[in-house]
Amino acid sequence: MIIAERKPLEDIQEMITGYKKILILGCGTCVTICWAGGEKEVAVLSSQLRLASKKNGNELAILEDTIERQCEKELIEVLKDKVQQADAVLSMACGIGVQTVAEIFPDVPVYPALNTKFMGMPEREGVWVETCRACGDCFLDKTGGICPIVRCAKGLLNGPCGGTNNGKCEVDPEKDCAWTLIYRKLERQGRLDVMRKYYPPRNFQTVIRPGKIETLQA
Amino acid sequence: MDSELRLGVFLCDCGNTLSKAIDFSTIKTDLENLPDVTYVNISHDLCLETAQKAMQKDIEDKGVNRVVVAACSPELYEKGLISVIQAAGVNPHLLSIANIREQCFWAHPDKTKAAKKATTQIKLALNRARFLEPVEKTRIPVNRDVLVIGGGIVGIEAALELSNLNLKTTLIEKEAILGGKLNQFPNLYPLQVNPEEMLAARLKDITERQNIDVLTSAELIDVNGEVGNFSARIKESNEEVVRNFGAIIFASGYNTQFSSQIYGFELSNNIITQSKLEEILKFSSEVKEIPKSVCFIVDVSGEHSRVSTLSALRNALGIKEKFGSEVCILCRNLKIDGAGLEKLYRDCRNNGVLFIKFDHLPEISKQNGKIKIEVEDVLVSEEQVSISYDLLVVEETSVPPPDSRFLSSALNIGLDTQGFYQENNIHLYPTASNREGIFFAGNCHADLDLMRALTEASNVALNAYQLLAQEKITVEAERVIVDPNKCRFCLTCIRACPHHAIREVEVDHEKMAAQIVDLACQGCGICAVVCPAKAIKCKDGSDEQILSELEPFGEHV
Amino acid sequence: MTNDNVLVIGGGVAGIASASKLADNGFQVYLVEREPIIGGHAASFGCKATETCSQCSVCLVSEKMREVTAKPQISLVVNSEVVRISGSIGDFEVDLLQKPGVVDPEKCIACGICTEVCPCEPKKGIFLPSPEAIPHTYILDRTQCLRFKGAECNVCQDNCPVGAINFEQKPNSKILKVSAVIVATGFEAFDAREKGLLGYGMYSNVLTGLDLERIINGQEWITLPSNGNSPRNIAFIQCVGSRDEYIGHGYCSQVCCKYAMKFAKLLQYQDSEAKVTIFYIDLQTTGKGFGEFYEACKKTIRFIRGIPVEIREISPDELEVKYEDLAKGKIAKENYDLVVLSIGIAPRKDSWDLAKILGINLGNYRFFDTQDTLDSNRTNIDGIFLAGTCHGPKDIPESVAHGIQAASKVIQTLKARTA
Amino acid sequence: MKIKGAFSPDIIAFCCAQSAYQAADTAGSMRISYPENIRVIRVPCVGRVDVLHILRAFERGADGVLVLGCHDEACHHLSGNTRAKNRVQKANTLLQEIGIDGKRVEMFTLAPNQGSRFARIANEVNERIKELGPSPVKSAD
Repeated sequence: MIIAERKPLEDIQEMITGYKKILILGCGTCVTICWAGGEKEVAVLSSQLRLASKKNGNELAILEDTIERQCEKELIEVLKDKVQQADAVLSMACGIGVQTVAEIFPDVPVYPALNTKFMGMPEREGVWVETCRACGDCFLDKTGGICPIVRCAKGLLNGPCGGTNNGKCEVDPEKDCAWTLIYRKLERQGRLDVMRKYYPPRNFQTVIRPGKIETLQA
Repeated sequence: MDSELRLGVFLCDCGNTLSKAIDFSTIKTDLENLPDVTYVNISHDLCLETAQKAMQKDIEDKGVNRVVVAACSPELYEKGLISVIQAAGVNPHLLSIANIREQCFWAHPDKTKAAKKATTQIKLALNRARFLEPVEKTRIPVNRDVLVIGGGIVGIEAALELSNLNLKTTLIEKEAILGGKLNQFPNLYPLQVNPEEMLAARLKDITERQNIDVLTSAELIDVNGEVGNFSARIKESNEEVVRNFGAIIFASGYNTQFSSQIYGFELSNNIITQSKLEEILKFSSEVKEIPKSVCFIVDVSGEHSRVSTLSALRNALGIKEKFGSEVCILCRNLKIDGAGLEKLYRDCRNNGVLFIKFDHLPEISKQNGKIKIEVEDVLVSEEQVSISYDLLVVEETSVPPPDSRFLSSALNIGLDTQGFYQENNIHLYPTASNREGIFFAGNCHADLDLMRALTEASNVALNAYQLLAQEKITVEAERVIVDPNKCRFCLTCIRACPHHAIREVEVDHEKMAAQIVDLACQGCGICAVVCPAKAIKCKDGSDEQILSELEPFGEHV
Repeated sequence: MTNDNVLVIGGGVAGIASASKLADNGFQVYLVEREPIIGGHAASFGCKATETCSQCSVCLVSEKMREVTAKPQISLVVNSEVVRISGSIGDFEVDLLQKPGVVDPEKCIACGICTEVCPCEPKKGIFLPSPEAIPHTYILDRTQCLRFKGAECNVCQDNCPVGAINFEQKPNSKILKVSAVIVATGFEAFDAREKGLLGYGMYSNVLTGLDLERIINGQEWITLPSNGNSPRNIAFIQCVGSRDEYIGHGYCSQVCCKYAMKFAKLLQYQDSEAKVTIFYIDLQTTGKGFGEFYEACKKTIRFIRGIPVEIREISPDELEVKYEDLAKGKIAKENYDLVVLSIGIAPRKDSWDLAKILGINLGNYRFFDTQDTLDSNRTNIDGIFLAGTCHGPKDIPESVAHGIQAASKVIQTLKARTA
Repeated sequence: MKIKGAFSPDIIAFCCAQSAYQAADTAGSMRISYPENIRVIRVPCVGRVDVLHILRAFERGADGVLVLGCHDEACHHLSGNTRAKNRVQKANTLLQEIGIDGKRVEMFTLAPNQGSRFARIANEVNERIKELGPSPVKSAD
């Protein structure tokens, strides 16, 4: 799932200076699960902004709402009257949500409250770690299900590099060396021959921005 | 739910002492013209029978559906007042108490300020009352069978007592025979009881009982579900069977293990462990050459263990009686904090057992087939004592049963720092686990002598009986409730719940959501706070109720 | 004919635990307590937490006490003693004698007027015995009250708004019909005055463990009786009145090493410069989590083997302790500003009288005895069970556990009779 | 709304029903006084106190917030007090971000029979908040 983290408060305050009434819009899917933009965090951010505005003496009204998903046009259109009332929208969704709202309501300024960090999974309660970078040409079949592009500091395709010492990465001694993990996994499954092949560097040329997928409406 | 709020406020001036500062009549008039307050009453002793009967009548007559009481601490009379409003037909959760005595009149000598605070506190209680929600009771059917894990003396005793309380018990034991340590101990000093006879009597009793089902060489693999319907997967001589239980009792005892790194040497024919010595004592008739002098050493690898000192004293007396050989015990602090242990220590001394206390570890070496020990005897001004013995009996560390780490994660029950069951801080409830319906007894979670272990056995039996006495358990339904539409099934609450009282459930056959098991939930409200989607609501202490008590600020002088 | 009534003699922590469990399982319980309030010794103890809880279980007591008032099946009979018992299991008849407590706990609403108006100085004659007292009633102290010193004073009786005070109250007796009896009469702390050389009762800064508990219950930090400062140099003397064959206490009281080390930690938490020394015979460091607690204590507390024989007071703030320095093998003297005698658990002096009334035997060291060594509740009289420290030394959770075990045995025995 | 005379801060104390609330009662029945501007709110466990409750308290004009629960390793719900400690720390950073002094929110641990400790904490915190002065949120409007 998509993992995001809230921006520092001053950045958010800078964005919304001058507006009298804003709508803080939470998203109920990925950013709720990673404790960044769910209904709870919407309430916390609103409370902080109200406190700050009271303290600095500027007047600010805040509407709070959280919808199921902000990456779905139909779900956002429903917010029409609420958005009309606000001078600006502060979206606590990932980048996708912010842009969808901006697209649906072109004349209302939409600001991101979060930094969308990466796609990943929870390591333990409250800790998320990146495991996939959507490089567009999955390599996991050759590494026993461990992605070196993300989890190897240098993103090597034919690791490990010379710097690994007993399974730890030279860049960050805390981190496991991805290629050592890959080696052990393949060894365990008896597929070490997969590592003997040489894999040419990725041709990132083929990735045209922005990515698009067209499926026939079958 | 009754739409129209009809608040009844019952003020108590505690034998007109509080009225010295608080002007109850003005408060009464102010309250009476608040919108949804239907009745205000002042009494002098709301904790006594007469006033409570009058209160019940007022509630019924005036059709009050929310009760606010301004009197003394809820900790004292909440339960009594709840039964009064229940008798008047009002749901017990619709009571809000303002503490205007202990936390107001008594705590603040300045009378005007105390009066001001009292009015605020009554207003807060009113605010809270507006957000109170009824909680209904339901009766949940429960499986009344009990699973006892571990066929040692504690498991056997618990099963027998459960059977006396006519609960059906399944007793599973890893080994092929029941008895655990009773098969191993040659004697049970300080108790003058023969372990074999004791075990035989209990096994005979077990076989005569219809409601005890014994499964030997059987192990618990996994448990799903919560109190009232656990489903346990049990491996019995490599075929698995699933059985349902209402409560689970761990009585899997402890193992012993000799750690050579701590001692710095290996076992040999004349350096043996306590358990090996117990075998020798048990089959003493077959022993060919009898050790003329035996030395025990304790407090090296198990310095804080009652069990290791106890087995040393027991075996020392056993050797004296069986072989009459010369016996010495080296120790730091003799652990004799149990019934009859001091007397056992005196019996050993009277039988000629020598006790040498050391602070620094004695040096142990082998010399022409004998064990040479050099020790500084602390009681004789640390003079270097050098002694040699035919046999050295070393102490073993008691370690948790091997599957405890695995079962602890499978069942979400905590371990303490040594790996035994039960976190350290459950000292308030010695046989309880962090999960309702799962109990611990005996040395699988603590370091107990026999009498303490037997006490714990009957404690868990009664706890399980109290839980499963009836077919159905009355419980407050949905005191804490998850709104399935808002729940994102992010598992945060399931991980955070200290009592593992939240389970996954399918909602209208395609969406997964968290659901709180009312029987296992202890109402702490941690899940409601950690939920990122604010999908969990506690009816006792909901967000609205707490926030409503922040209301009337800014009115001070 | 068996009825569902059970008598529990003694409202200490064990008696409360038995009564509470019996009430939960459908029995009507008469909880008879000699004092005006329940809780026994443990109710007067204080919390000994430093940054973390030191697991002394004192807060367990107030929680258990409140369970008693919350359960209608338990009827509390305070200020009362058993004077006679007859019949057998399933059909006991028990005569109770209730001393006049002057304040009727059923009526008292603890409003506090009586204390305000009471003319006694310096210590009031009528007061709330403890902030968490159950039953939550004021009590009259006959040794203070002027009326019992010949004065004609009815001030509190006249001012009581609910008429709970009645000086003319007569002792009354009651007959109870019960099926079983649980004896939970608790222990008596060893009177340290019996060890005259240690100067307890003569020197103000020689206290017992019980005194420290009362200080900590009343105020947050421990202060020296002589000058009110925080103690800087403290000695604990273990096994005072325990493991002592000469006075007939040849047993370990099991609780003193634990409470001594917990107090020592608290004293050092209270004042980081405080130096603590513990004189001991054998340190009992058993119990869940207590091994680690002891390892932490070893870093900051000085442990000396051997029990001092004499304490002399050089000045009210300075005590000289004489002991045998085992390492050098000669007598040594050290000065401390506070000496705490870790007194142990002793059988009640009047346990013989209750034994005669009930017909139960006294075991060695004059605790009540059980019939069969493997059963720590059943006495020689069928239907009479033991719970708590009246059967032998126990700490608070063990007393509770023993109380619950007694309740379990009662339920099983009565169930077998009716089956 | 001018505040005449000595400033008496509005302090909210979220009290765990198992320990802190009873400690407040004990202080009362021992007639140990503590400032009356401390308002006790009873919660089932200190783990029930949310960062949001703390922020809302400041929004409603509180000058200081106290979170009082059981001692470490004595929480009846095991992790209640540790979670509360983390939340108070989080509330500190959130308030610091707005420019409100983080020391206005503090957590203490108590046992039910520590009445004098409750009063001592209440008096100490009251003095500390007095020095910090009224909450910047309140004195602005």
